[in-house]
Order: sequence, then structure tokens, then C-alpha cells
Amino acid sequence: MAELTLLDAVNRALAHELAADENVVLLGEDIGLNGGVFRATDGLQDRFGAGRVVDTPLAESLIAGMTIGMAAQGLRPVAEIQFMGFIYPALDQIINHASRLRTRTRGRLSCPMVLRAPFGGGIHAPEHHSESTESMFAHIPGLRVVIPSSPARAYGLLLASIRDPDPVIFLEPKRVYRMLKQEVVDDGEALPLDVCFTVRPGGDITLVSWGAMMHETLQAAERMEGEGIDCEVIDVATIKPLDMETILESVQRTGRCVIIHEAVRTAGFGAEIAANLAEDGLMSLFAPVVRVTGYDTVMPLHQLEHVYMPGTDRICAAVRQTMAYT
Amino acid sequence: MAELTLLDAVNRALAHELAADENVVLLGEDIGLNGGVFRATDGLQDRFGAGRVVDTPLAESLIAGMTIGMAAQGLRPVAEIQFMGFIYPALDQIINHASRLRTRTRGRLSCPMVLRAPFGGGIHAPEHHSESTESMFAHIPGLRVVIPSSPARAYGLLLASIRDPDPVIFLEPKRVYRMLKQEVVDDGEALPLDVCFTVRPGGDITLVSWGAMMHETLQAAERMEGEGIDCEVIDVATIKPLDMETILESVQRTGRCVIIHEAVRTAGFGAEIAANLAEDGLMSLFAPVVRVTGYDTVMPLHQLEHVYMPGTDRICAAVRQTMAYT
Amino acid sequence: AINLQRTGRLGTYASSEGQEASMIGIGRAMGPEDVLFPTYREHGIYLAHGVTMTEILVYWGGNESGMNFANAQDDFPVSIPIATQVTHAAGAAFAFKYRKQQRAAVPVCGDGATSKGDFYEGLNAAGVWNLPCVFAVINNQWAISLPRSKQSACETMAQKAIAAGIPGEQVDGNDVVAVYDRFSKALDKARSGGGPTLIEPLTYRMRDHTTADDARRYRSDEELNQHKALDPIKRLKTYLLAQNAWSEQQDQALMVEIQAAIEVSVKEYLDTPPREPHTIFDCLYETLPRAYAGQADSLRALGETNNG
Amino acid sequence: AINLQRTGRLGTYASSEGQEASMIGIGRAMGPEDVLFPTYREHGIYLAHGVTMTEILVYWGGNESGMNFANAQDDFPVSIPIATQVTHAAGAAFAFKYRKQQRAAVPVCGDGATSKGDFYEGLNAAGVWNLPCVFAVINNQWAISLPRSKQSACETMAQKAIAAGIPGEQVDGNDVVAVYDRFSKALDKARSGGGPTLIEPLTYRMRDHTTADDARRYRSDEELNQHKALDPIKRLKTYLLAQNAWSEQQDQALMVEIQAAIEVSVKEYLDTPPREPHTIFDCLYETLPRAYAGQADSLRALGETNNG
Ligand SMILES: Cc1ncc(C[n+]2csc(CCOP(=O)(O)OP(=O)(O)O)c2C)c(N)n1
Ligand SMILES: Cc1ncc(C[n+]2csc(CCOP(=O)(O)OP(=O)(O)O)c2C)c(N)n1
Ligand SMILES: [Mg+2]
Ligand SMILES: [Mg+2]
Repeated sequence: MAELTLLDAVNRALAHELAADENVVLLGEDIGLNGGVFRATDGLQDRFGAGRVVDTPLAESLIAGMTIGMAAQGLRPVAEIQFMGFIYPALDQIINHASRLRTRTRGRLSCPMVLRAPFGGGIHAPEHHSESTESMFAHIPGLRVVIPSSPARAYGLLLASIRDPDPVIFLEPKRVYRMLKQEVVDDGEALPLDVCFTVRPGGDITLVSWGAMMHETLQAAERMEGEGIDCEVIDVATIKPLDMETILESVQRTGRCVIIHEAVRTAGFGAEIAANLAEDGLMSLFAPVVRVTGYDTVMPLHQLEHVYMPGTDRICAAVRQTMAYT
Repeated sequence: MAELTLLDAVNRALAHELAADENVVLLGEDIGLNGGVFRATDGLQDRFGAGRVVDTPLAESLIAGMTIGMAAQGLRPVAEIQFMGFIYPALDQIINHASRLRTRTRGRLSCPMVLRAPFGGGIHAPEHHSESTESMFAHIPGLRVVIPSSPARAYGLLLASIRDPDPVIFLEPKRVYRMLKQEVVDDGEALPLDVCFTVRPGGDITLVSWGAMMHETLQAAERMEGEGIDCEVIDVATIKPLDMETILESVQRTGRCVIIHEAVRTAGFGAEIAANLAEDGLMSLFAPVVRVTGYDTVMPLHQLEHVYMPGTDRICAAVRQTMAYT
Repeated sequence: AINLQRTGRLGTYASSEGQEASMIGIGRAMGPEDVLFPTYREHGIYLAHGVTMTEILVYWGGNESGMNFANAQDDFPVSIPIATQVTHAAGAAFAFKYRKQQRAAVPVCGDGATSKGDFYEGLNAAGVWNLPCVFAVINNQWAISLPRSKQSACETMAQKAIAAGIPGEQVDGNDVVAVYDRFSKALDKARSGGGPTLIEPLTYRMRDHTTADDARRYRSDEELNQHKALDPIKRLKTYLLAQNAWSEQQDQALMVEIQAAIEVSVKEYLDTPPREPHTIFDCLYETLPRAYAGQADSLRALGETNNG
Repeated sequence: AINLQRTGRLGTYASSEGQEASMIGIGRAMGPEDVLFPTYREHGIYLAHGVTMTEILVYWGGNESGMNFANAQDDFPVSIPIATQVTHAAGAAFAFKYRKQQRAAVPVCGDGATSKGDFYEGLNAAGVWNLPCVFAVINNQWAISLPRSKQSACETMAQKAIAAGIPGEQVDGNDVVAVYDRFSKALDKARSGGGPTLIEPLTYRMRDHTTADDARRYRSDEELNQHKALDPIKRLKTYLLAQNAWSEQQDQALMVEIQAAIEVSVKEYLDTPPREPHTIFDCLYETLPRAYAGQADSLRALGETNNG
């Protein structure tokens, strides 16, 4: 039992799988001696050797492409993309190959790889370092897109992702990396993929979020409790494939839903959840489904970063507005 | 006045702008002597010279990156990506630069460029040639994403896109390239961007679509008329920025909406429209908002392509199902 | 060799006509333990490496099952996005090295592909880690309508290897013996830890880029005719006949044999039924997630009568 | 030169210490008509090309307004996604050529950037079209924690030019005169239609990669100390003093002058108020589409009190 940050949890999960399965190989930029720019791989090269924790040249398409060749040969590559803002050169490999190698060969070859990338804003990082484009990945058939929001879920979901037989994009909310510590048992127990986690039961309204925004969402739920509003809070965790069952079941009880994400609003993943509610949950909705999201702007540099990021104020306002319908 | 295919219309619009503005330069793979693999640029190099209709080396990131440098210098580059399936290497340049050059420099530099790409299925093309990933582009702040569905709109919207001071992703439904002919006046008259076109007025239900699916949608509307259902049909045309006003106004009248697109269902652009209805139109909805879309699978090779593509049967079934709510 | 070569030729589609020597030379130099990462034009290498003519036909006939090879289990499917396969090969080669296996990865691409970042990134990686990779750049002088001269100012494609610090060489791509020899040596070197090599077989694309293309729009008959004279099959036949290693009778017999083999494959291909609609969900994931079960069921329900 | 060089040095952040000669040499060789495409480390080139210290501070202080240069109107903003700026430079160079302007584009990148496809694609394009581009690969031996030796097996970064068929050369990046001379000649050549050149200034990154980095994790003090001796500023000063072209008094006077200049810029920067929240919508498009007007208004309504 240890008090771990999300970053520690990622490090422990990686170490656990490196120790458990010799097919697991880590690759990425500056992950070796340097232990990664956030130290997620700190100490792993010392412990497992430069043959298994590999520094690559500066080339993201290469990193993604190599993981495909490695995975097809039965390795379990876990690649780090230093920041999500630099994952785009790898998208071609992800869309056209990693996600469909199994389909394209009718199961002869598969691609059990994990691409890890820190994402999201709030740490005053330079330009291009703070975006959240998870919905682009959620649109790619054959992929899994997993987003932990706490140390415990980071540990359990990363283990599950590495063991998963298909490609996983594992997005780490860097604002949470060192935000809080949590008791995590390093016992190699994975958490289930493809399911939402209801982290706070409630009867009046359903708040749905993932990643770093879970924290503002939970704070908002606390505040609303003070105003006598009982919020149920759901952490989607795996956004693709999406567990709508859990969300629908909740909304059928509460009749109200607010979806919160940091990504830009238009075509953000909140839209997919709201669309499913409009199709399968409409008859149980008492109020409009409100999305509290980043604005449809380029992520501003850090002086105005807080302006872009949805905060508890905006979430609470949306909850009150939604509760006002009777 | 001439009877033009969508392909002819694109060719005329390009020729018109090349003649009208010497800053317009076309670049892409095989667009010169060869006139493009679909012949969209047929004859243009002969007419305007190899200096203005430029064959590039085989490198999509280069093509996108060059258009940024050209546009910042005041040219009006119109680049062709041979198929949308090959646009992904250019995404980094589109997301991290083209869409935000104006923002990043507070308006000092801008990026008036157009990236044209044929997209969609239904022509028995090889692997990777038939996908529709427009929603990924709709998620990028600072971009415009324009999709014509007819020769007339291809002509007018392409003119508008080339003249637009900001970057435009212009997606051409290749299934429609030679599907039909239409009277188009080659008079240099642009059509407005950022607005939907109501192509069929109706009072019972609103059908929303874009690109090639407009044709199945209109056929479905015809069929439904036979069953006494009066469908209003809207061609979104510019999916980003989205003209929700037109769609909302219509749905407020009809109380019912079916959204049709060829792209994969999850996080497809239909979700954004349905989400807006769930937030701003909920109170006028009599029935669930149904999305008729491609399945959440990799686009199959051509033997099963028709299975993936939404057809009039599926659209009609959705309309009947929606009309069943009273 | 000639048998395979001719089989290769006739097995491949017209669009690789003129490049048979390069293809068969490479395919025969590869061992069963080596892994191929081809484009859409390397039918001859596939055949020489154990992929069947029927499988190739089934794939190009529009059914993914064609890429589910009975032999050549590790060979990659056709890579249509240009040059992407080069980095896959680097990854596989990394795996061979990691497991201390004496195997080589063989990424094959064209002259046009050398302009793409992925080609260079994969090449550079092979240099950095001294990977068991033999890069084949089949220079057929054209990338659809773009001639080699407009693809790069680099004197030879072989010289691109310098940028990655690995050896590069050209070989007469219409001489099957030379191609076989150079690739055999490079593969031996790679398998035994000697590192990567880039080889540029110089050949010519005799046909249109694909059946969808019309090369007359951009290249002259003169150029084409010059290359007709260099046909690698004629060339080998002439040589073997001169050596008395081959006779017209054998040649006719072979043609008959090949004709029969093709007819069998074509029949097998034509007899392959299209897959059931719902199978588009089969191989999406190892096990289909609940989230998509409904879609698969609805498709199963529609069954054969599906009109979308 | 030394004045600018020192200004350059003190104006830039510590993280480009050791590279001042390369930066100032390049910046001074460039004419006002030439266009710069830099990374996050080229403060010295920016300054030498007319960008103000205040603007640089405002940008790194977290305000896009810093990239809205008063001078150097055409220079590109800092390019953080590695090597992407190389293709922008090719595009601008294409525009210069298209308009028959005697101007050159100067993409600047590091040794690490050479591994990225965009670097190579841009280089290859410059070769194909003989573009007026002078590629600066500032080889400071490190890409964060990756040493030059692990970035590529290519003997020199200058040799990467061979793959694009353009001339490439190395220059002592700690010798401001040599850097200035080589870039001036290459720029003249480019402007006058002579085509592109790649120049690799050899220098060293004396500090951590950035303030967020701790280089002690991956590089030795020995290595660092060896390079201390080669400090380009000390070196130039020693030389000028020996030539009696410079004196200690002048040197002290200069330090005072620079100190003052810095204090002014720092004050200007600190006096620059943060922009109003709603301005994040200002430059998204030339005119904000109706679709986003509501979002901008709600932000205007929230005004300064915004807590998200
Ligand atoms: C990334 C990408 N861009 C464009 C295309 C379209 N395309 C298919 S083949 C081809 C030319 C390839 O030429 P080369 O590499 O010389 O191979 P060859 O066809 O001559 O064998 C192009 C541009 C593609 N398949 N992938
Ligand atoms: C595409 C991309 N990948 C990763 C990064 C993270 N990153 C920033 S600087 C850097 C190293 C660059 O090294 P080099 O090109 O030598 O430039 P230097 O920092 O030495 O000046 C990396 C990996 C990035 N900015 N862009
Ligand atoms: Mg070729
Ligand atoms: Mg460096």
C-alpha cells in the first residue's frame, strides 16, 4: 500500500508489466536515462536495461510505425509521445494501420500496442502542449481510447491497456500528474476497460466527465450538495468503446445530464454522449443536455489559459440551469 | 450555361480563380500533365503553365506545410490531396499551424489556403481510398470544412473557399464526381460559406445530411412522400462553422430529425448536430434524434462496401420509426 | 528461377510488367524467416515468398480474406499509404534484434516513396540501431505521372542511404541474377548482425500506373519503346537459350503449365464467395466490445438482403 | 557585431547559452528581405533580425501578442512542433521564386529535428525546385537527453543534404565570423537564383534543454567543462582584445549598456497587461463566424471576473 501520484502510478504499472512480460518494450523520446520529460519512466531503463526502455530518434511517425511492426511480431510495445500536441505526425500510422491491421488481415496479424501521451492544459506549458483532441481518436474504428483521472485508475487501466490485444491510445491528464496522491496497491490488478466508473452516486442530475475535468466536476458536485442538489458523477474512463449503458441508466433515473470536457466544444466527445442521449434517452430527459466545454478557440497561451478551461463556476451554472427545468 | 458534372464544376471554379487572381497557385500530386487522378485539374497546366499548376513530390506533409508558407506570403494556394485517406500526414501541419497561424501572430500572418480532397466510398476504390473523416477536421478551431453535394454547390463553394481569408478543407464526394450533370453558370458567382442549404422544404420531419449522402437522403424523401410523409431536407454544406440556426428553425417546426452521414457513427459529425438539438431544441422534439450512419467498422473492401454505406432503406426505416412517435 | 519468374510475371497484374526481374530476384533471395513489407505492386515478391496467386486475386477482388495468407504468415499486407511500411519494417527488425533471431525485414517501395518522411524516418532508425533491414527502392522511373527527375534532385536513390549512415547501392533491376545476388548478400549481412542496406534496382514501369491510369497523358511512346527492348524476361530467355540451359520446347511447355496454374487460381478466386455482411465486425477487435454488438446484430438481421 | 552578439546573448534565455555565435552570425547575415523560420531557441537570430527583446519576453510570458512583431513582419512565429517550419520555409521560398523576388527563406532547426520527416521533405523539395532556402541545422550535440550520436548514424548533419541533391557544409558554430561568412555567401547564392544550401554550425548547448529540464540526469560535467573553454563570447573578446579592436573599458561600458537595455525590456514586458479574455476569439478567423459569436459574447459578459 503506497501513496502515489498519477505519475507514480503510471511508473509502477509500466514497471510491473516490464517485470511480468518480457515482450513489453518501452520506446519514446527521452524516456531512458532522462526518465521522460515528466519522469513517468524514471528509473526504468536502469532497472530493465536500454534494450527494453528505448530512446528513439525525434520522429513520431517512426515511433508509431515501429510499434506496429513490433506488435505484429508479438512484442507489446508501449510508446510514449512526449506531448499530445506532437502525436499528429503519428495519426496516419494509427488510422491507416494500427487500428486496422487485424481487420486488414482477417485476424492473421494484430497490433497489441499502447501509445501513451500526456494531454490537456492547466500547467502553464508552452504553445502546442495543452490541447485535448481525444475525440479525433474516438472516431477511429478498431482503437481503444483510455483516459484515467486518478492514480488508482491510471495504474489499473494502464495495466489493462498493456495487456489488451488491440491498440490503445492512453491519454494521461498531465494536470493531475502531481495534483494529488492516493493509496494504490501495486499488485498487478488491472481495472476493466470499456466501462464507465460511477464515482459519486446521486439522484438529481448526472454529471459525465473524464480526465482532469473530473476534479472540477467533483468539486462542482460538492458545491451543489450545499445547494441541496444531489449529483451523480460518472468518469467515462474509456471513451472508445463507450459504455453508454451506465450513462443511460443514470440519466433514466435523474432525467438530467451535464457533460463536462476540456476539449473544444465542436465535435468534442461530449457531442457523442449527448447524441446518444438524444436518441436513446430522450424520453427520460426533463431538461436539455448541457455541454460545459472548452471554447471553440485555439488553446490560448498561459496568461489566458484559465479563461479557456471550464471551471467549477461554469459547471455549477450549468447544473443550476438544468435543475431549473421542471 | 452548361451541363456540368461535379468534377467539371471543380475544374471550372479552379480555372476561374487562376484566371482572376495571379496569387492563386495549384499544387499537388499528378495534377499537372496528368490533370489529377480524377481529372479535376484537367487542362489547367496547359492553360496556366507549370509555374501555377505544380506537381509536387510525393509528400503530403510537405504539401500542407508549403501551402502555409505560400499563404503567409500572400499567395492563395489550392492544394490537392489525392485521396482523403492520404491527408493524415498533413494533419499536424493543419492542426498545429494552418488553423492557428492568425491566432498565433495576433493577425500579423494568416493562412488563406484550400486543401481539396476527394472522399467517401461507393466507387469500388482500393483500400484506404473510401473513408470519410470530416468530423476530425470539424474539431479543429480556426478551420473551415466545406463539403459540396452537387455541381452547382461545388462551383460556388469552391470559389468562396479560395477567396476566403482563412484555411478551408474542401472535401469532394467522389461518388458524385460523375454521378449527375447540372446546369451551372460559370460566372464567378460564389455561394455563401457557413450556411446550410434547405434543398427540399417539408413540414413533417427534418432530414440533415451533406456530401454524397444527400442523394440517398433526397431519394428517401421522395419515397416517404409516397407514404404521405413530408420531409424537409437540409444540406449542411459547411460543417465548420456549423449553421445550427437553419437546422434548429426547421426542427422547431417539424419536431423530428434524422441525421444521415457516411462516416463512422461514433464521434461522427452527426453527433455534434444531435448534441445541439439535445441542448437547444430539446423542448420541440417529439421523437428521438436518429443518426443513420456508417457502422463503427473499418471501411470494408469493395465486395462489402455497400453493406457499410447507409442507403435509402436505412434512412426510410429511421424516418418511419421517428414518425411513429406521437 | 525462370519458372518462378514467369509464374511471377503471369501471376502479377500487368501493372508490374517490366519489373519482374526485380520482384523475383528479391522474393527468391528472401528466406521463409524473412518478412516482407510490400506496396500494391509487389505481386511477384509475394508469389516468390509463398503467397498464392489466389490470395492476391481475392484481395484485389475486394475481399480482405486475401491478405490472410496460408503461408508467409508474417508478411505484411499490401501497404497503400506510400512509405508507411518502411517504419513497420524497422519495428519488425527491432523485434528480430531484440529476440536475437537471424531474420531480416524487407521493406519495398518505389522511387516516389522516397520523398515521403516515413521512408527517411525508417531508414534513419535502421542506421541508428543497425537493424536487420534491407530496403528495396524499386526505381521504375515513374510515380504515377511524376518522372524520377522531378521526385528528387538526389543523384541516385541509393545515395539517400548516406543521410542515414547506411550503405546504399544500385543494381540492374532487369537482371534477375544480379538482383538475386545483391539481395542475397545484403540479407545474409543483415541476418548475421551486419546491419541494414539500401538497394535500388533500376527498372521500368511498362504499363499504366494502374488500370485506372492512362500513361499516354504524360509519357512518350519513344521512351516506352526504348524500354521494351530491355524486357527482363526476353533477356533471360535469350541468355538461357544461348547457354543451352533452356529450349523453345521447355519454354512452350512452361507457358502451358503457367496457363493451367493461372486458370486454377482464377477459378479458385471466382469460386470464393463474398463474406457475410456481419463479418465486417469480426476482426475489428479480438472480441467485439459490447458497444458495437448492437450494430453487428442489426447487420446479421439484415443478412444477405442488405441494401444499406 | 559584438554588441549585437552580447545583446543577443543577454536577450536570449540561458537555454541558448553557448550558441550565441551561431545565432548572431545567422541573424546578421540575413537581410531584412529574408524570412526566418525558427524554433523556440533562436532568440538571438530574432533579435539580430529586428524582433525586440520585449516581444520575445511577452511571448514567453504567455501572450500571443509577442509574436505580432513590429519589425520583421514576415518572420514566422516560434515553431515548437519540431521541423514543421522547414516545409513552411520551402513554401515561402516557392513564393519568392514565383514572384521573382531576390529573397531567401531561412529555416532553422536543431540536430534532433533532422530525424523528422518534415525536415527531409522540405529539404528534398528545395532540391527539386532549386528554391532560395538556406537550411540552418544548429548542431548543439543534444536533443534534450539524446546525444547527436544516437540521433542518426549519418556522419555529419551536413551530409543529409546529399539525399536532397543540394550542397551541405559544416561550420564552426562558435566562430561568429565564420558563421556570418558562410551564411552570407549561401544567402547571396540563394537570392540570386543559385539554389539552396544546408549549413551545419557545430556548437554546444551549455545549459539545460529548457528551464524545465535537468541535464545532469543525462550528461557529464566533464563534457560540459570541456565546452566551457570554447565559449564563443570569451573567444571573440580575446580575439578582439588581441587585435586591439576592443578594450576592457569598452567591454564594461557595453555591459552597462546591455544591462540598461534589458531592464527597459523587462519593464516594458512586465508593464504589458494581459489581454481581455474575449480576445481569444479575436484572431481565430478574419471575421468571427456567427456560430461562435455566442461563445465570445458569454466570455465578454464574464469579463475579468472569469474563473472558468
Ligand atoms: C501517402 C500517399 N499519397 C498518395 C498516394 C497515391 N499514390 C498511389 S501510388 C503513387 C505513386 C507511387 O510511386 P512509386 O513510389 O514510385 O511506386 P510505383 O507506383 O512506381 O511502384 C501515388 C502518388 C498514396 N497511395 N499514398
Ligand atoms: C514533433 C515534436 N516532438 C517532440 C517535441 C518535444 N521536444 C521539444 S525540443 C526537443 C528536442 C529538439 O532537439 P534539437 O532539434 O536538437 O533542438 P535543440 O533543442 O537542441 O535546440 C523535443 C524532443 C516537439 N517539440 N515536437
Ligand atoms: Mg515508381
Ligand atoms: Mg540539439
